Amino acid sequence: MDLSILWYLVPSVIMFVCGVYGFITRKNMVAILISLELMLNSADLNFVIFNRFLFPGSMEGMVFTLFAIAIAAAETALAIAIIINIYRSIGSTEVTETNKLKH
Amino acid sequence: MIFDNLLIWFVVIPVLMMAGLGLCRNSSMNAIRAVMVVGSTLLLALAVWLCVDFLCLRHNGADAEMLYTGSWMWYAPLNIHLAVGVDGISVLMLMLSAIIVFAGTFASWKINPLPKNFFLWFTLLSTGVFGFFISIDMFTMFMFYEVALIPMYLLIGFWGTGRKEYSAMKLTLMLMGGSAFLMLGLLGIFWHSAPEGGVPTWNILEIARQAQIDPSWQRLLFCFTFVGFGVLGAMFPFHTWSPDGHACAPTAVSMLHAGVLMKLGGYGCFRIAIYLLPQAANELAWIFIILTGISIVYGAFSACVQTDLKYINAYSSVSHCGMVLFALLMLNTTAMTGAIMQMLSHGLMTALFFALIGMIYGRTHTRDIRQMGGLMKIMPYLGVCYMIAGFASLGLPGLSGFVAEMTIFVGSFQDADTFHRIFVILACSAIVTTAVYILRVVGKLLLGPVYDDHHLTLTDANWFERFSTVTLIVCIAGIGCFPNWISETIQHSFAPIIAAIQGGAF
Amino acid sequence: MDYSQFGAMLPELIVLGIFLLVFLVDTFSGAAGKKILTPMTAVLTLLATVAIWIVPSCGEAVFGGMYVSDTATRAMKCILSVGFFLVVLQAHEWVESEVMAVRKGEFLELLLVTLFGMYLMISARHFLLFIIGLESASLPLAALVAFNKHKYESHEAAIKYILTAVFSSAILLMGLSFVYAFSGGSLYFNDIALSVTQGEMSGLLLVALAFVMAGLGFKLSLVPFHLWTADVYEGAPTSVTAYLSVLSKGAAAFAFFIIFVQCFGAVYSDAWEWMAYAVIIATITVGNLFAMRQKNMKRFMAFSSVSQAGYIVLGVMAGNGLGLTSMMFYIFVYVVSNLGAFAVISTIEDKTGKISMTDYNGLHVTNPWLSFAMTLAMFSLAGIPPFAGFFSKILIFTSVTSTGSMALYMLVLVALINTIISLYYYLLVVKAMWISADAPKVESFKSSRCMKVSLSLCVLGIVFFGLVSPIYDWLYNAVLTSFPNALAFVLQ
Amino acid sequence: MDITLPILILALPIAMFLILGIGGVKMSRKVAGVLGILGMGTTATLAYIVAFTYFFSGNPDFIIDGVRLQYQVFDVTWLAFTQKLIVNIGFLLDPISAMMLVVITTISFLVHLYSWGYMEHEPGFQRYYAFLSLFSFSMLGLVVATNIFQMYIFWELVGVSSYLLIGFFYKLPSAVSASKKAFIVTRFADLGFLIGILILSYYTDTFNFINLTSNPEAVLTSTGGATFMGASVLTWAMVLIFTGGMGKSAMMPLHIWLPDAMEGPTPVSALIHAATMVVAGVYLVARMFPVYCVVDAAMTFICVVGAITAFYAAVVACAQIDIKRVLAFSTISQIAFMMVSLGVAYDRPIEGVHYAGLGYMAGMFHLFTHAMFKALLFLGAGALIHAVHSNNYTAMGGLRKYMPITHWTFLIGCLAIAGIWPFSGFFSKDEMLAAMFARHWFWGAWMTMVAGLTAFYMFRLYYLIFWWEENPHYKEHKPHDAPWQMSLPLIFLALVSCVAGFIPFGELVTWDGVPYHIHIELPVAATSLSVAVIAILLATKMYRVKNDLPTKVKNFWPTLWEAAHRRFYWDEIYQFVVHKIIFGIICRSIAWFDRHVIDATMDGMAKVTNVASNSIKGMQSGNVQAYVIWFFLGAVALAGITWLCLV
Repeated sequence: MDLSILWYLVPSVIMFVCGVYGFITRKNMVAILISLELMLNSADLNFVIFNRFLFPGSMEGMVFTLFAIAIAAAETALAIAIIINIYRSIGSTEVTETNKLKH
Repeated sequence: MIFDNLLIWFVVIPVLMMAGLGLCRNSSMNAIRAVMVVGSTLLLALAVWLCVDFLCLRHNGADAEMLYTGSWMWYAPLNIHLAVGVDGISVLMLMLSAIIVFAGTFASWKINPLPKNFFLWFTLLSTGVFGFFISIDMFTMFMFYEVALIPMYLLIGFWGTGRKEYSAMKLTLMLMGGSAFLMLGLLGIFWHSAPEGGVPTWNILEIARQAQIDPSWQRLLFCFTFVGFGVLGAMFPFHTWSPDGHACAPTAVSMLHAGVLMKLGGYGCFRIAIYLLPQAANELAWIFIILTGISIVYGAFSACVQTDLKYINAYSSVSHCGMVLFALLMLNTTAMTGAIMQMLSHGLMTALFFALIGMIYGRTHTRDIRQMGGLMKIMPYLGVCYMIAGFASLGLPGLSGFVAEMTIFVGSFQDADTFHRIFVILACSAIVTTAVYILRVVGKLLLGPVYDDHHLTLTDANWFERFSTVTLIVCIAGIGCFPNWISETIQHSFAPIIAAIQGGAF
Repeated sequence: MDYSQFGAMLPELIVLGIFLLVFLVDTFSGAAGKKILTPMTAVLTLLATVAIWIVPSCGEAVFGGMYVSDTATRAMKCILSVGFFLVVLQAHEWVESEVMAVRKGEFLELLLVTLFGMYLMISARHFLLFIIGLESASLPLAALVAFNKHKYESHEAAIKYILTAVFSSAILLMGLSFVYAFSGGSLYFNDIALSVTQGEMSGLLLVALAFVMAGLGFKLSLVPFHLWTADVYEGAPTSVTAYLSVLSKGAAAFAFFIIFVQCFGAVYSDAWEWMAYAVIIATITVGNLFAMRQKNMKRFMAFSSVSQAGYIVLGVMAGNGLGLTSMMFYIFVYVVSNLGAFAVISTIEDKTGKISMTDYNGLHVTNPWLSFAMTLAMFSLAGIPPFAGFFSKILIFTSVTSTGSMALYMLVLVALINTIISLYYYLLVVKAMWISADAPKVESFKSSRCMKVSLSLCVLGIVFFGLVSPIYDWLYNAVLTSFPNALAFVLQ
Repeated sequence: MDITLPILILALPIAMFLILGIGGVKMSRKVAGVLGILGMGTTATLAYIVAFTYFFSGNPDFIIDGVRLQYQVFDVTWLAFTQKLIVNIGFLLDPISAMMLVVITTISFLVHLYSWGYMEHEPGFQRYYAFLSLFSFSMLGLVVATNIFQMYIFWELVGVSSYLLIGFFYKLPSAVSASKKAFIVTRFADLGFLIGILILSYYTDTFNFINLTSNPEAVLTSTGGATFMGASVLTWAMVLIFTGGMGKSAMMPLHIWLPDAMEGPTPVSALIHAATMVVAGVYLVARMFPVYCVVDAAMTFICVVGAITAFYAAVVACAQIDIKRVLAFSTISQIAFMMVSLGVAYDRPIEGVHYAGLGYMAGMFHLFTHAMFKALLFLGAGALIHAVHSNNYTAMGGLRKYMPITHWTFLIGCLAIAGIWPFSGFFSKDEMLAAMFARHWFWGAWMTMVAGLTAFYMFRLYYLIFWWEENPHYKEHKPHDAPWQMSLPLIFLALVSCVAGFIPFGELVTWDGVPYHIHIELPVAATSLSVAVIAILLATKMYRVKNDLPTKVKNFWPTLWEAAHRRFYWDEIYQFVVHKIIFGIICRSIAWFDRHVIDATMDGMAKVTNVASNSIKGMQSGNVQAYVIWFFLGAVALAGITWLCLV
């Protein structure tokens, strides 16, 4: 059975939307980070899908994905560090607690 | 070499003055005064020299549209030049500015606090004014225009009186609003100035020569530029910065602002809006004739019921400056000549007015005419000067106002259709209203019994005040008694503009 | 492999060199070495600027064209390193303070990394390299924002920054993945430009463009992707704020231009023209509206910079060499003006801890020179002649109207009207310093030498950048040399 | 003709003005007074020489074949509006200007002299002389104007001198408001004048009097039959120009300023508000006479205005208490007389009239004689006021014993104005009435009635001052005749009033320069003389000795008396219009509109921006999740909106 590109794209987009939804609704920052990871992964997935289906002759998408994963890892590490800092200073990782700076 | 050009010195001298002031301390009043007096005298001398030299050149057959032209590439990619040149009108305006800067220096002899900063901004303001009048490149012109606007904020805000913060902000924002439209207009003119494939130019003379701007664009650009300059010319309904601003400004600033800065508006209107966009000027003049016509009458009537001396003058300026724009829109030589003469005349007399009001206020500490009376007895010198200024304002022959207004009326009457006629007659009626409010003030302020016994101990003008006022009065009477050379100079300068307008009429 | 091609990467190599040097000194030298750390970095950056400017390029492209070094990019890098130099000078006092003493090496290293990232971003002609540059320019900044360890606001700012940054990266990557679908298999800018021209318009491309714009808009803090800006600027250490507000914005703007004009120029009117209008108008207006009610100087500068970003992006709309030149010039002027303002803000904050606008009341009595410099900076930001800001604004307006499009003309009208609002709030600062009758709240003090140098340079820049046209000419020639054909030039 | 004298005539007074005005504060009174008097005396001498030369030298510039010519002694460009419309400052000599030179300088000199005594103790003596010199300069410039614009220029200057002199006692609020009123009312009239000039010059392309008057038909054709609101533009122009004259000459309804102008020093009233400035309107009509002749409507208008004014002023004069006001209304009435006289004249023969230009000549003649005797009366009044320190006749009575010189000269003045032979007024009035009767019986009859009223109120005044009953105050403060500086002018003017009637005026002044031989029209003379005598007898009956007849008459119809006394409420009407309507409604509402609508709009824009700024602050909620929602929705919206736009 020849699966069309849509079979791959749709889950990827769903993943992305889930990520966005998660970011918006979750209160815990770590959960938000996970949601972000979902979004990044969905983008990576897209690259791979497009590479595989549209341009099977080249590897650019794949390579891009590798780099993106690395970057995502760095981002997560940094974010976790900052979350720990926050936890230290206010004893919570609820995102709703961090809204002193506004207007 | 750029400094070979005479005109550049009109900018260089103020810049040097600013440098000199920068070296002074705020406490060393004499040094500051010395810099200011030397600088403003130099400027005045330069202006007189330029005027004489210009007339000689013209007399000897120099018939180019602009003399002393010079052009130095500035921003080459955008074809921006520092281009200077003057015709008779600019020469006269330079003269006016120099006189008022000179008089203003003496009028603010005892400014306090921070005299150095005051004169620094004051000089920056005059740099802008001089630069504006010598420029023939729209970009530099606009730059100097804005240079002249901004110091007003600090000058009024810091050294002003009354609701100074509000007024300063209002004045600045409204004028900047005007210049926003103006900038857009100038950009439009610039990009449409060249024929297809040609190099667009900011140079006014070249733009006028090429006359390439498409009529549909002209209409838009005319509205933008005219409104832009009109705001500074206190055109109804964009005049409300003027009463508040003038009321709160310190003396010398009111003088310079009403005396010269408001003229930038009128000058720009004909030099850019009308000259460069003649077709639109012909088509759309009627809109602005209505607005300026309203200005004239409206300003005069408003002035009738004001009680603050400066408000009275500010509204009177609305009326008189309305006359300037009104006359310019008549698009014929005589009326436009009248407009320039009105600019000169209004500049001088309103500077005199504000100087006197400042002096009176400095003594009585009130500007409310209901709180004063019979000052003629206490300070006869100032009283007489005030009366002379008043007479100039209401158009007494022998003083400058009459000459200007009559030229405007005669010129405006050359357009024979009913629309113009009605508005001209409306404008003429201002001479009565002007008399009403001037005499009202004179009657309440100077004549009659002394209102407040505390005023009896006040002193009359001292030497620098006398010096400042006499300078202005001599000029006012000079124009009023011997107007023809000025009129001829202006008329000659208008020839190319009129030619452009007539070319645009078809 | 021909290693000589890396000679083209001279700017990056220099930054890398400085980075290594700082790292080594920081790690191995004693207290004496640490003392000279900041001055050394500053001097080296200055030298780097000169080097980038005068050392001839040893090649055009590296990594098969993923990296391009031409005159325009070098000019841009010069501008950035000047800014970097000024920021380091300004940060000196804060860096030397007791809280920071042990970590100043880290601070400088992180800064240098971001600079390196920006350089890459500017020179990137391939999306992979671009993403690497972008991320290395923005991730260390999160650490920098959080640098003030003992201040809660710093952490809050950092978490907001990092979360939004990652979110925007995700959006950008998503957008790029769609772009990839249209690209014909190559993420080179030129190839994408080619396939976009040939390809059909589709909704997906619109989404891709919108996402890319959003991703870049985050860096530039364009509305509505700007919401992190104020909070982060407020919470971050002032030197970092200064850095954020000028350098990362400048680099992003350049990249924005290159990507949208070089890559997607062909679908300008089909796809992103109106997006850009919406974003620019929103940016300028919303930035202004927020700025006018701010009381905290750093927040105030944040919204001011949001609004300024709108003007910067205006240069993109011209889409020609003139636009790019004016934009770069604008950035340059913006660098000196904004850093001038930040110099005053941060020196006052360092000395007295005061940051509210009302604290500036009557400043001229106690600190006339600071007030003077701040006034000039405000005037320049507001676009008032004869200060540089006026020229940068007018030149950018002139460039934008060069296309003759009525829509752009009206866009300029909106921008011009907005200048009135911006003038209002810049004048509020001036008013506080000069006009307000309150007793001065900030006592008289002497700034550090570095700060003085930095501030004086900024003031000089503010006064002379506009009046001295060779800077513009230089940028213009740089742009013209780099893009002889690709960007049609209107005037000649 | 040598231009030195004419230039000096103009230059001397203005030089005096500048010297006394600028240097006056440093001078003693005596120096200032002597300077002023000498200056004016010299001017008068020069003016006499010039006038004499003009009338009697026989120089072909001035007279050819017995016809007097108009001659421009000099005419230099002052301001060129366009190629053709050029304002010159010049010196036009013709019969009327020469006559006016004489009148002005004579009266002015006498007033200078008189003032030396009258104003002796007033502060600002030097200033007073400066203003007098300014006035003399302006008035001389006005009458010798070569073009209508020069006339307008000096017209305004005259107005301002009048303003300054009326308000001379500037500490008195009444003087201040009177001067203001005078200036503004005349200014309003000048607006008409100006517009008239504008219209006229637009069509004729010239300001020059000779050009205008030498060929009035061309003026008529130059308008090309253009009309405005039913009347030809030329009619409009001429009527508007006449409006200027109405203002200066205090014709109804613009007369209200003149009675108030009596707040000025009395010599000033004599000079400006009796003899010279107020006749400027008449002079203007005379100047433009040929042009008026081609516009019948304007001439009729002049007649009607004159006739109404003359009657009105005469009636009001009968009910005034203030002697200067009586004289003021008498002046208004007499000027109106001249106006009617000019109005009935015509520049070409009319069927059944033996000399159509008679009215012109008579009007000018009356101008001349009236200037003399009215100045006499005013100076006499000044002497009286000087003596009793009050303007009201109620403070006088029976003064003939105390002030014989004043009494006799005043009587001569009264007889002259009443038109009793052989005093000068008789001759001029007779010619005027003759001209009116010749044109239409109505004008003649009406004006004869006015002449009768004139005789009545003048003698009412005379009796109330000099007879009636002696005022008890004299016991404390005995009135006496004025010092010689004041008496001398009175005597001189009285003499002139006695003999001026015998001047062969018609030989000298006619509209076309062709001499006309005056002869008395017996029927007219008899009628007017008898009417005058009857009126004088009536006045004698009523006022010679104290009785209750006047009270009875007053009570016969008290409303009328009250109305006449209050000048038929014109001032109240003006007050209402100016204060309530113009100031109260128009100005105030405009000022309100400016502040609360225009300015409020500008402030409103700022407020709207502020409100907008506050209303969107929720966007910056501080919650990073909300930020991301904006972020994401923004990105989607960008795509979506563009999509919608494109599809």
